[in-house]
Amino acid sequence: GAPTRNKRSPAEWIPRPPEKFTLSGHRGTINRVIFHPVYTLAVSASEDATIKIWDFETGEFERTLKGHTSAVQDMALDPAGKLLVSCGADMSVKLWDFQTYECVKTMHGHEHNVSSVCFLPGGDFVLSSSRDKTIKMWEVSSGYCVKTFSGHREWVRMVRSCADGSMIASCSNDQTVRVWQVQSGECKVEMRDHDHVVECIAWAPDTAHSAINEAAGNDNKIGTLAGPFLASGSRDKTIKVWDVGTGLCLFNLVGHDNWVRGLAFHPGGKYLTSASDDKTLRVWDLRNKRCMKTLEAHSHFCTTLDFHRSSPCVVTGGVDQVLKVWECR
Amino acid sequence: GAPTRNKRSPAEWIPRPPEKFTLSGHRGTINRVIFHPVYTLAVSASEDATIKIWDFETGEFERTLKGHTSAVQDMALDPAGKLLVSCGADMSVKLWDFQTYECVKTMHGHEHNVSSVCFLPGGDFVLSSSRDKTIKMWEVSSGYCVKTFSGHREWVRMVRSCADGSMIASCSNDQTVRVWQVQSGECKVEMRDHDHVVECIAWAPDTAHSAINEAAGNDNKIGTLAGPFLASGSRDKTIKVWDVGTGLCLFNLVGHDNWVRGLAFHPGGKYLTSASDDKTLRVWDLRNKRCMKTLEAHSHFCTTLDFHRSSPCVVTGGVDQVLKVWECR
Amino acid sequence: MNPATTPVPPEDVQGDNRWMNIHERFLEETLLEPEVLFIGDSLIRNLAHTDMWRQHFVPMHSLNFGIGGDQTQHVLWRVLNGELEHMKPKVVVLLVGTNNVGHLPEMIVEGIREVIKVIQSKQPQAYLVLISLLPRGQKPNPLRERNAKVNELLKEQLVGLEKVQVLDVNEGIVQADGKIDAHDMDDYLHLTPEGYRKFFEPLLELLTQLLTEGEEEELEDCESSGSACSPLKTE
Amino acid sequence: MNPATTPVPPEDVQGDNRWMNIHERFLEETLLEPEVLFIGDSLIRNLAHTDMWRQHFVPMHSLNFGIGGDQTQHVLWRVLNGELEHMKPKVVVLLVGTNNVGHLPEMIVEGIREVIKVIQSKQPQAYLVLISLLPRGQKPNPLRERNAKVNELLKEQLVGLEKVQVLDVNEGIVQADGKIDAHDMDDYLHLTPEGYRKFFEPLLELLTQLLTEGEEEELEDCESSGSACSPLKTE
Repeated sequence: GAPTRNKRSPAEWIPRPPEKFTLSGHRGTINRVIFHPVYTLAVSASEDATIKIWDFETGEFERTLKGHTSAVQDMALDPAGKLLVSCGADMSVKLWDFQTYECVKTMHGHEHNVSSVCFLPGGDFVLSSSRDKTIKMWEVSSGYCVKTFSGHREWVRMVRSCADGSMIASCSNDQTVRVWQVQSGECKVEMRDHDHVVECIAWAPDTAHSAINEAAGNDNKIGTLAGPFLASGSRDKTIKVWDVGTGLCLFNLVGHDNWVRGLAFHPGGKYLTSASDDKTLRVWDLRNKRCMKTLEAHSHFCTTLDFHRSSPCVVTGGVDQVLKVWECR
Repeated sequence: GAPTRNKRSPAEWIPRPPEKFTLSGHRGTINRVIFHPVYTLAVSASEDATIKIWDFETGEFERTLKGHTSAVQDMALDPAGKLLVSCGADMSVKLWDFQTYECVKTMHGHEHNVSSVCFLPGGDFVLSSSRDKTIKMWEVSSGYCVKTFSGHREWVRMVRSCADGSMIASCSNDQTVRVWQVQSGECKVEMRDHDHVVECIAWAPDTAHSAINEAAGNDNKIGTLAGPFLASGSRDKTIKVWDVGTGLCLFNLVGHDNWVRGLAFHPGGKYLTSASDDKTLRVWDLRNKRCMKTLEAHSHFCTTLDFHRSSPCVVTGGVDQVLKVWECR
Repeated sequence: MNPATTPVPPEDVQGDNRWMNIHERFLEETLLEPEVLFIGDSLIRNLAHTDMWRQHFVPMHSLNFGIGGDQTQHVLWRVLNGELEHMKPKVVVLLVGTNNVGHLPEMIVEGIREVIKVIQSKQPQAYLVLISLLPRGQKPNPLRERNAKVNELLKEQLVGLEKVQVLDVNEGIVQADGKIDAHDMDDYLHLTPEGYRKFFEPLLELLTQLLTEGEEEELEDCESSGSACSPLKTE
Repeated sequence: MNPATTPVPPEDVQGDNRWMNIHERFLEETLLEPEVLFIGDSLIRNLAHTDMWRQHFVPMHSLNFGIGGDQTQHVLWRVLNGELEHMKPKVVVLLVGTNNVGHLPEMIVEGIREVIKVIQSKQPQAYLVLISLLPRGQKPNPLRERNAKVNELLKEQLVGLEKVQVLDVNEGIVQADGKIDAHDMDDYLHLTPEGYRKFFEPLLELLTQLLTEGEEEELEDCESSGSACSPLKTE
């Protein structure tokens, strides 16, 4: 049976209703929420062209970063949490000093809406994806575009770096997930199984490898896969978990009743969490490939979520213009 | 303290949620519901110009009586339950054989919408009230109008006979309640304290006299009143209890948030029940002059109710076009 | 002659007699004993399609006599031709004038005042709430200015009139940048259900207040829910 | 020349430029990636104000490009001037024609077919649902007959066209006595929220079916929620 509440370890804590805080202030859809790696802060990017900073422990609003001239689509913090990168429909990528809260650099180069940004693990390079079908790599110190990854046939929705920074993954309106060698700029593998736009991707942490192997092995009588593994969420309502080594889809997580918009692995590696236009936040038991918890999260589409790396905390955002903070127990 | 459920006697049983049946079929507002004195039947009159008969023990629809050409406003059954009288916006009063379900007589004479009808206790005479400001008395055998009671300055909303048939009470848009001598046709008393249209009246049964006396005496340090007593419900949201002997208002029952549309005394005499446009059915503890139970009865205005004389059962009707049957416990 | 004050049904341009049939339905509804009568154009009518109407105005026993496209002369014809008979409402809510194409502000104001005159003579007991004309058009335009001028004149001319209140619900409809937000008016003329919820709140408050006037007084007389309301003579 | 097939914006009779500003807002909204695009006149637009829209059509990722009063030539102008760019909807729902004052049924049908032609050329992947014209007027009248004739011609002429379905939602709108009930159409032209709930149910069913096509297939491939979706080679 399941462990009782008393015996459960933090690696098994999952978000529980009701939400601890509902944070309102944005005047447009929330496109992205992320946690700060050090401070007790959550950062949100919105259609209202602003970025807002919140204390997720007290529920207090901290400040607004203004600079983008239209919807902010994505953000990321460097490993130390000192630099924030953001991008948006104004076709720019912006770097912000997270101590002075000033925009220190604006990078132009994409020819359309910039959909997503991330840092490489060292914090020296930023990657951005765009509706112009490309992914670009920018040097933080100079602000120069040092590489362009081409291959997707349509709008690239998201880009994320793997843990060691050797590879990046991307997903697109062309219904594929791609993994690229950062060094060579070449596409290592193109993964095609979704039936609609792939909205989001997340690299599985090492802690998740055994659960994913067990899940794949249950049905497939195969040996241990080395990974790395990647999860993707799509408008086809499914989440797929991929073995990047072979380029094959290992299994589906089916249950959302609408587009899957956000994915975040539980740091303990046993669970994957997802945000969907069916307004829910779901917790998936990877080993058993089933949805083990559904939280009615927002009054409209739930567009994004993040799972804190070290605190038992999840944050979600939605078209209802609010963030919600969920405690894990 | 209050008696526990086990010890409570039927005289203390009151309607409890949820409803036992929701009876649908009418295609317009329900204007009146009444119980049959003998059979397990409830009868409903509607804006849809029909009268429908239902078995309130099984929840089954029995039949429809058609004959009125527009809204049916009120109905009554004779003491044996063999004759039904109805009236309506078509300005007619109709007598129905309740065994053959045929309309046996149609009486014309009112010059406007007929709002209410009742039998005198013997069953030989019918009284009707109208928007033409009059009350008329009809002989059942001949169908002749034998008397007209004039005095109300506006639309008469309801007419009801007292237990021995010597007096009738009426209420009106002129904000008064009147009591008339049947024999002489004269107005015995005009009672004026409501601030708006008086919608409904109910004579208190003998069983209620001690509770009403106690309620009145608590505040007024008076001796025992002989009655008879009358309750009235108004668009001013209040229910008033009157001493017909002195013509004075004894006390108010305040709590409904909208027009009071229907009144029925509990046969045990301790309680009064009421239907209101605030969508509720309420049970009033007469002795303590307070609302002791509120039932969310209908999804729109609750327009009418009846309390069965011998079965622990209440029926309500509303603008939502349904009847609801409530069991008392 | 001022066309805005000349009572007349609109021409049945499309030929399906809809306007007259709606008017005839309203005549039947005059028997329904409203406490509040709403009368005017589509800005009145569309309110009846909102949850706000069902939740708040229906329980007040309201009737809605709004007809899309109506100008002052059309509402004037209606109030002169039976729509105020039989009933005895406590409040009449009027909003009309934004559809008076080609009429000068002074003409529209005269039209509105004619309608008020008829309402007051036929329903002398009723309190009249006149809603100011709403702004229109996504961006500033001559019709917005015309409506603003009408509102200005109405306030001047109706001040001091007994039992008449001009209610301006326009606060916040035009935003700081001079634009009207599509969430509030998605065609820049009619309020959306969300728009009604935001901007008709003052009307809801005013009506609640007007309809419960005197109730507090009564509560003072009978302070608890079961107190006696008239002192009885002891025998 | 047939005015119903001549693309043109309506004249800005009232002078507040509302129509063009609505069109410009729609152009911005083309970036919102709808799965279902609704386009037409007020019968399309008013749907966006209902609980039915919020509960059922918004979750389908629908966009509403309805403008009150639009005739075929106005919608034609809009689809030719940017309202179908950027997006790639799975379904387009079209309802227009009842406002074509003074046009013969044949002219209106030609106008609708022109709009269909443009939609099909700009959105070849999309399934087109054409809603038949609704009856209008409380009682039988020439416009009802005209609309019925349009519907008859549309059915004849569009039969067999690929990826086009004519959807008749009119069953029950006109009652046995030939009248339209005010609960369904309170101005005998536009559906009330209750009317949409009753008569647009078939549209909701059709869209649900069109949008989930292929999903069952997938479920057969991966029958449980966690099965592997591609056989893996064992190493």
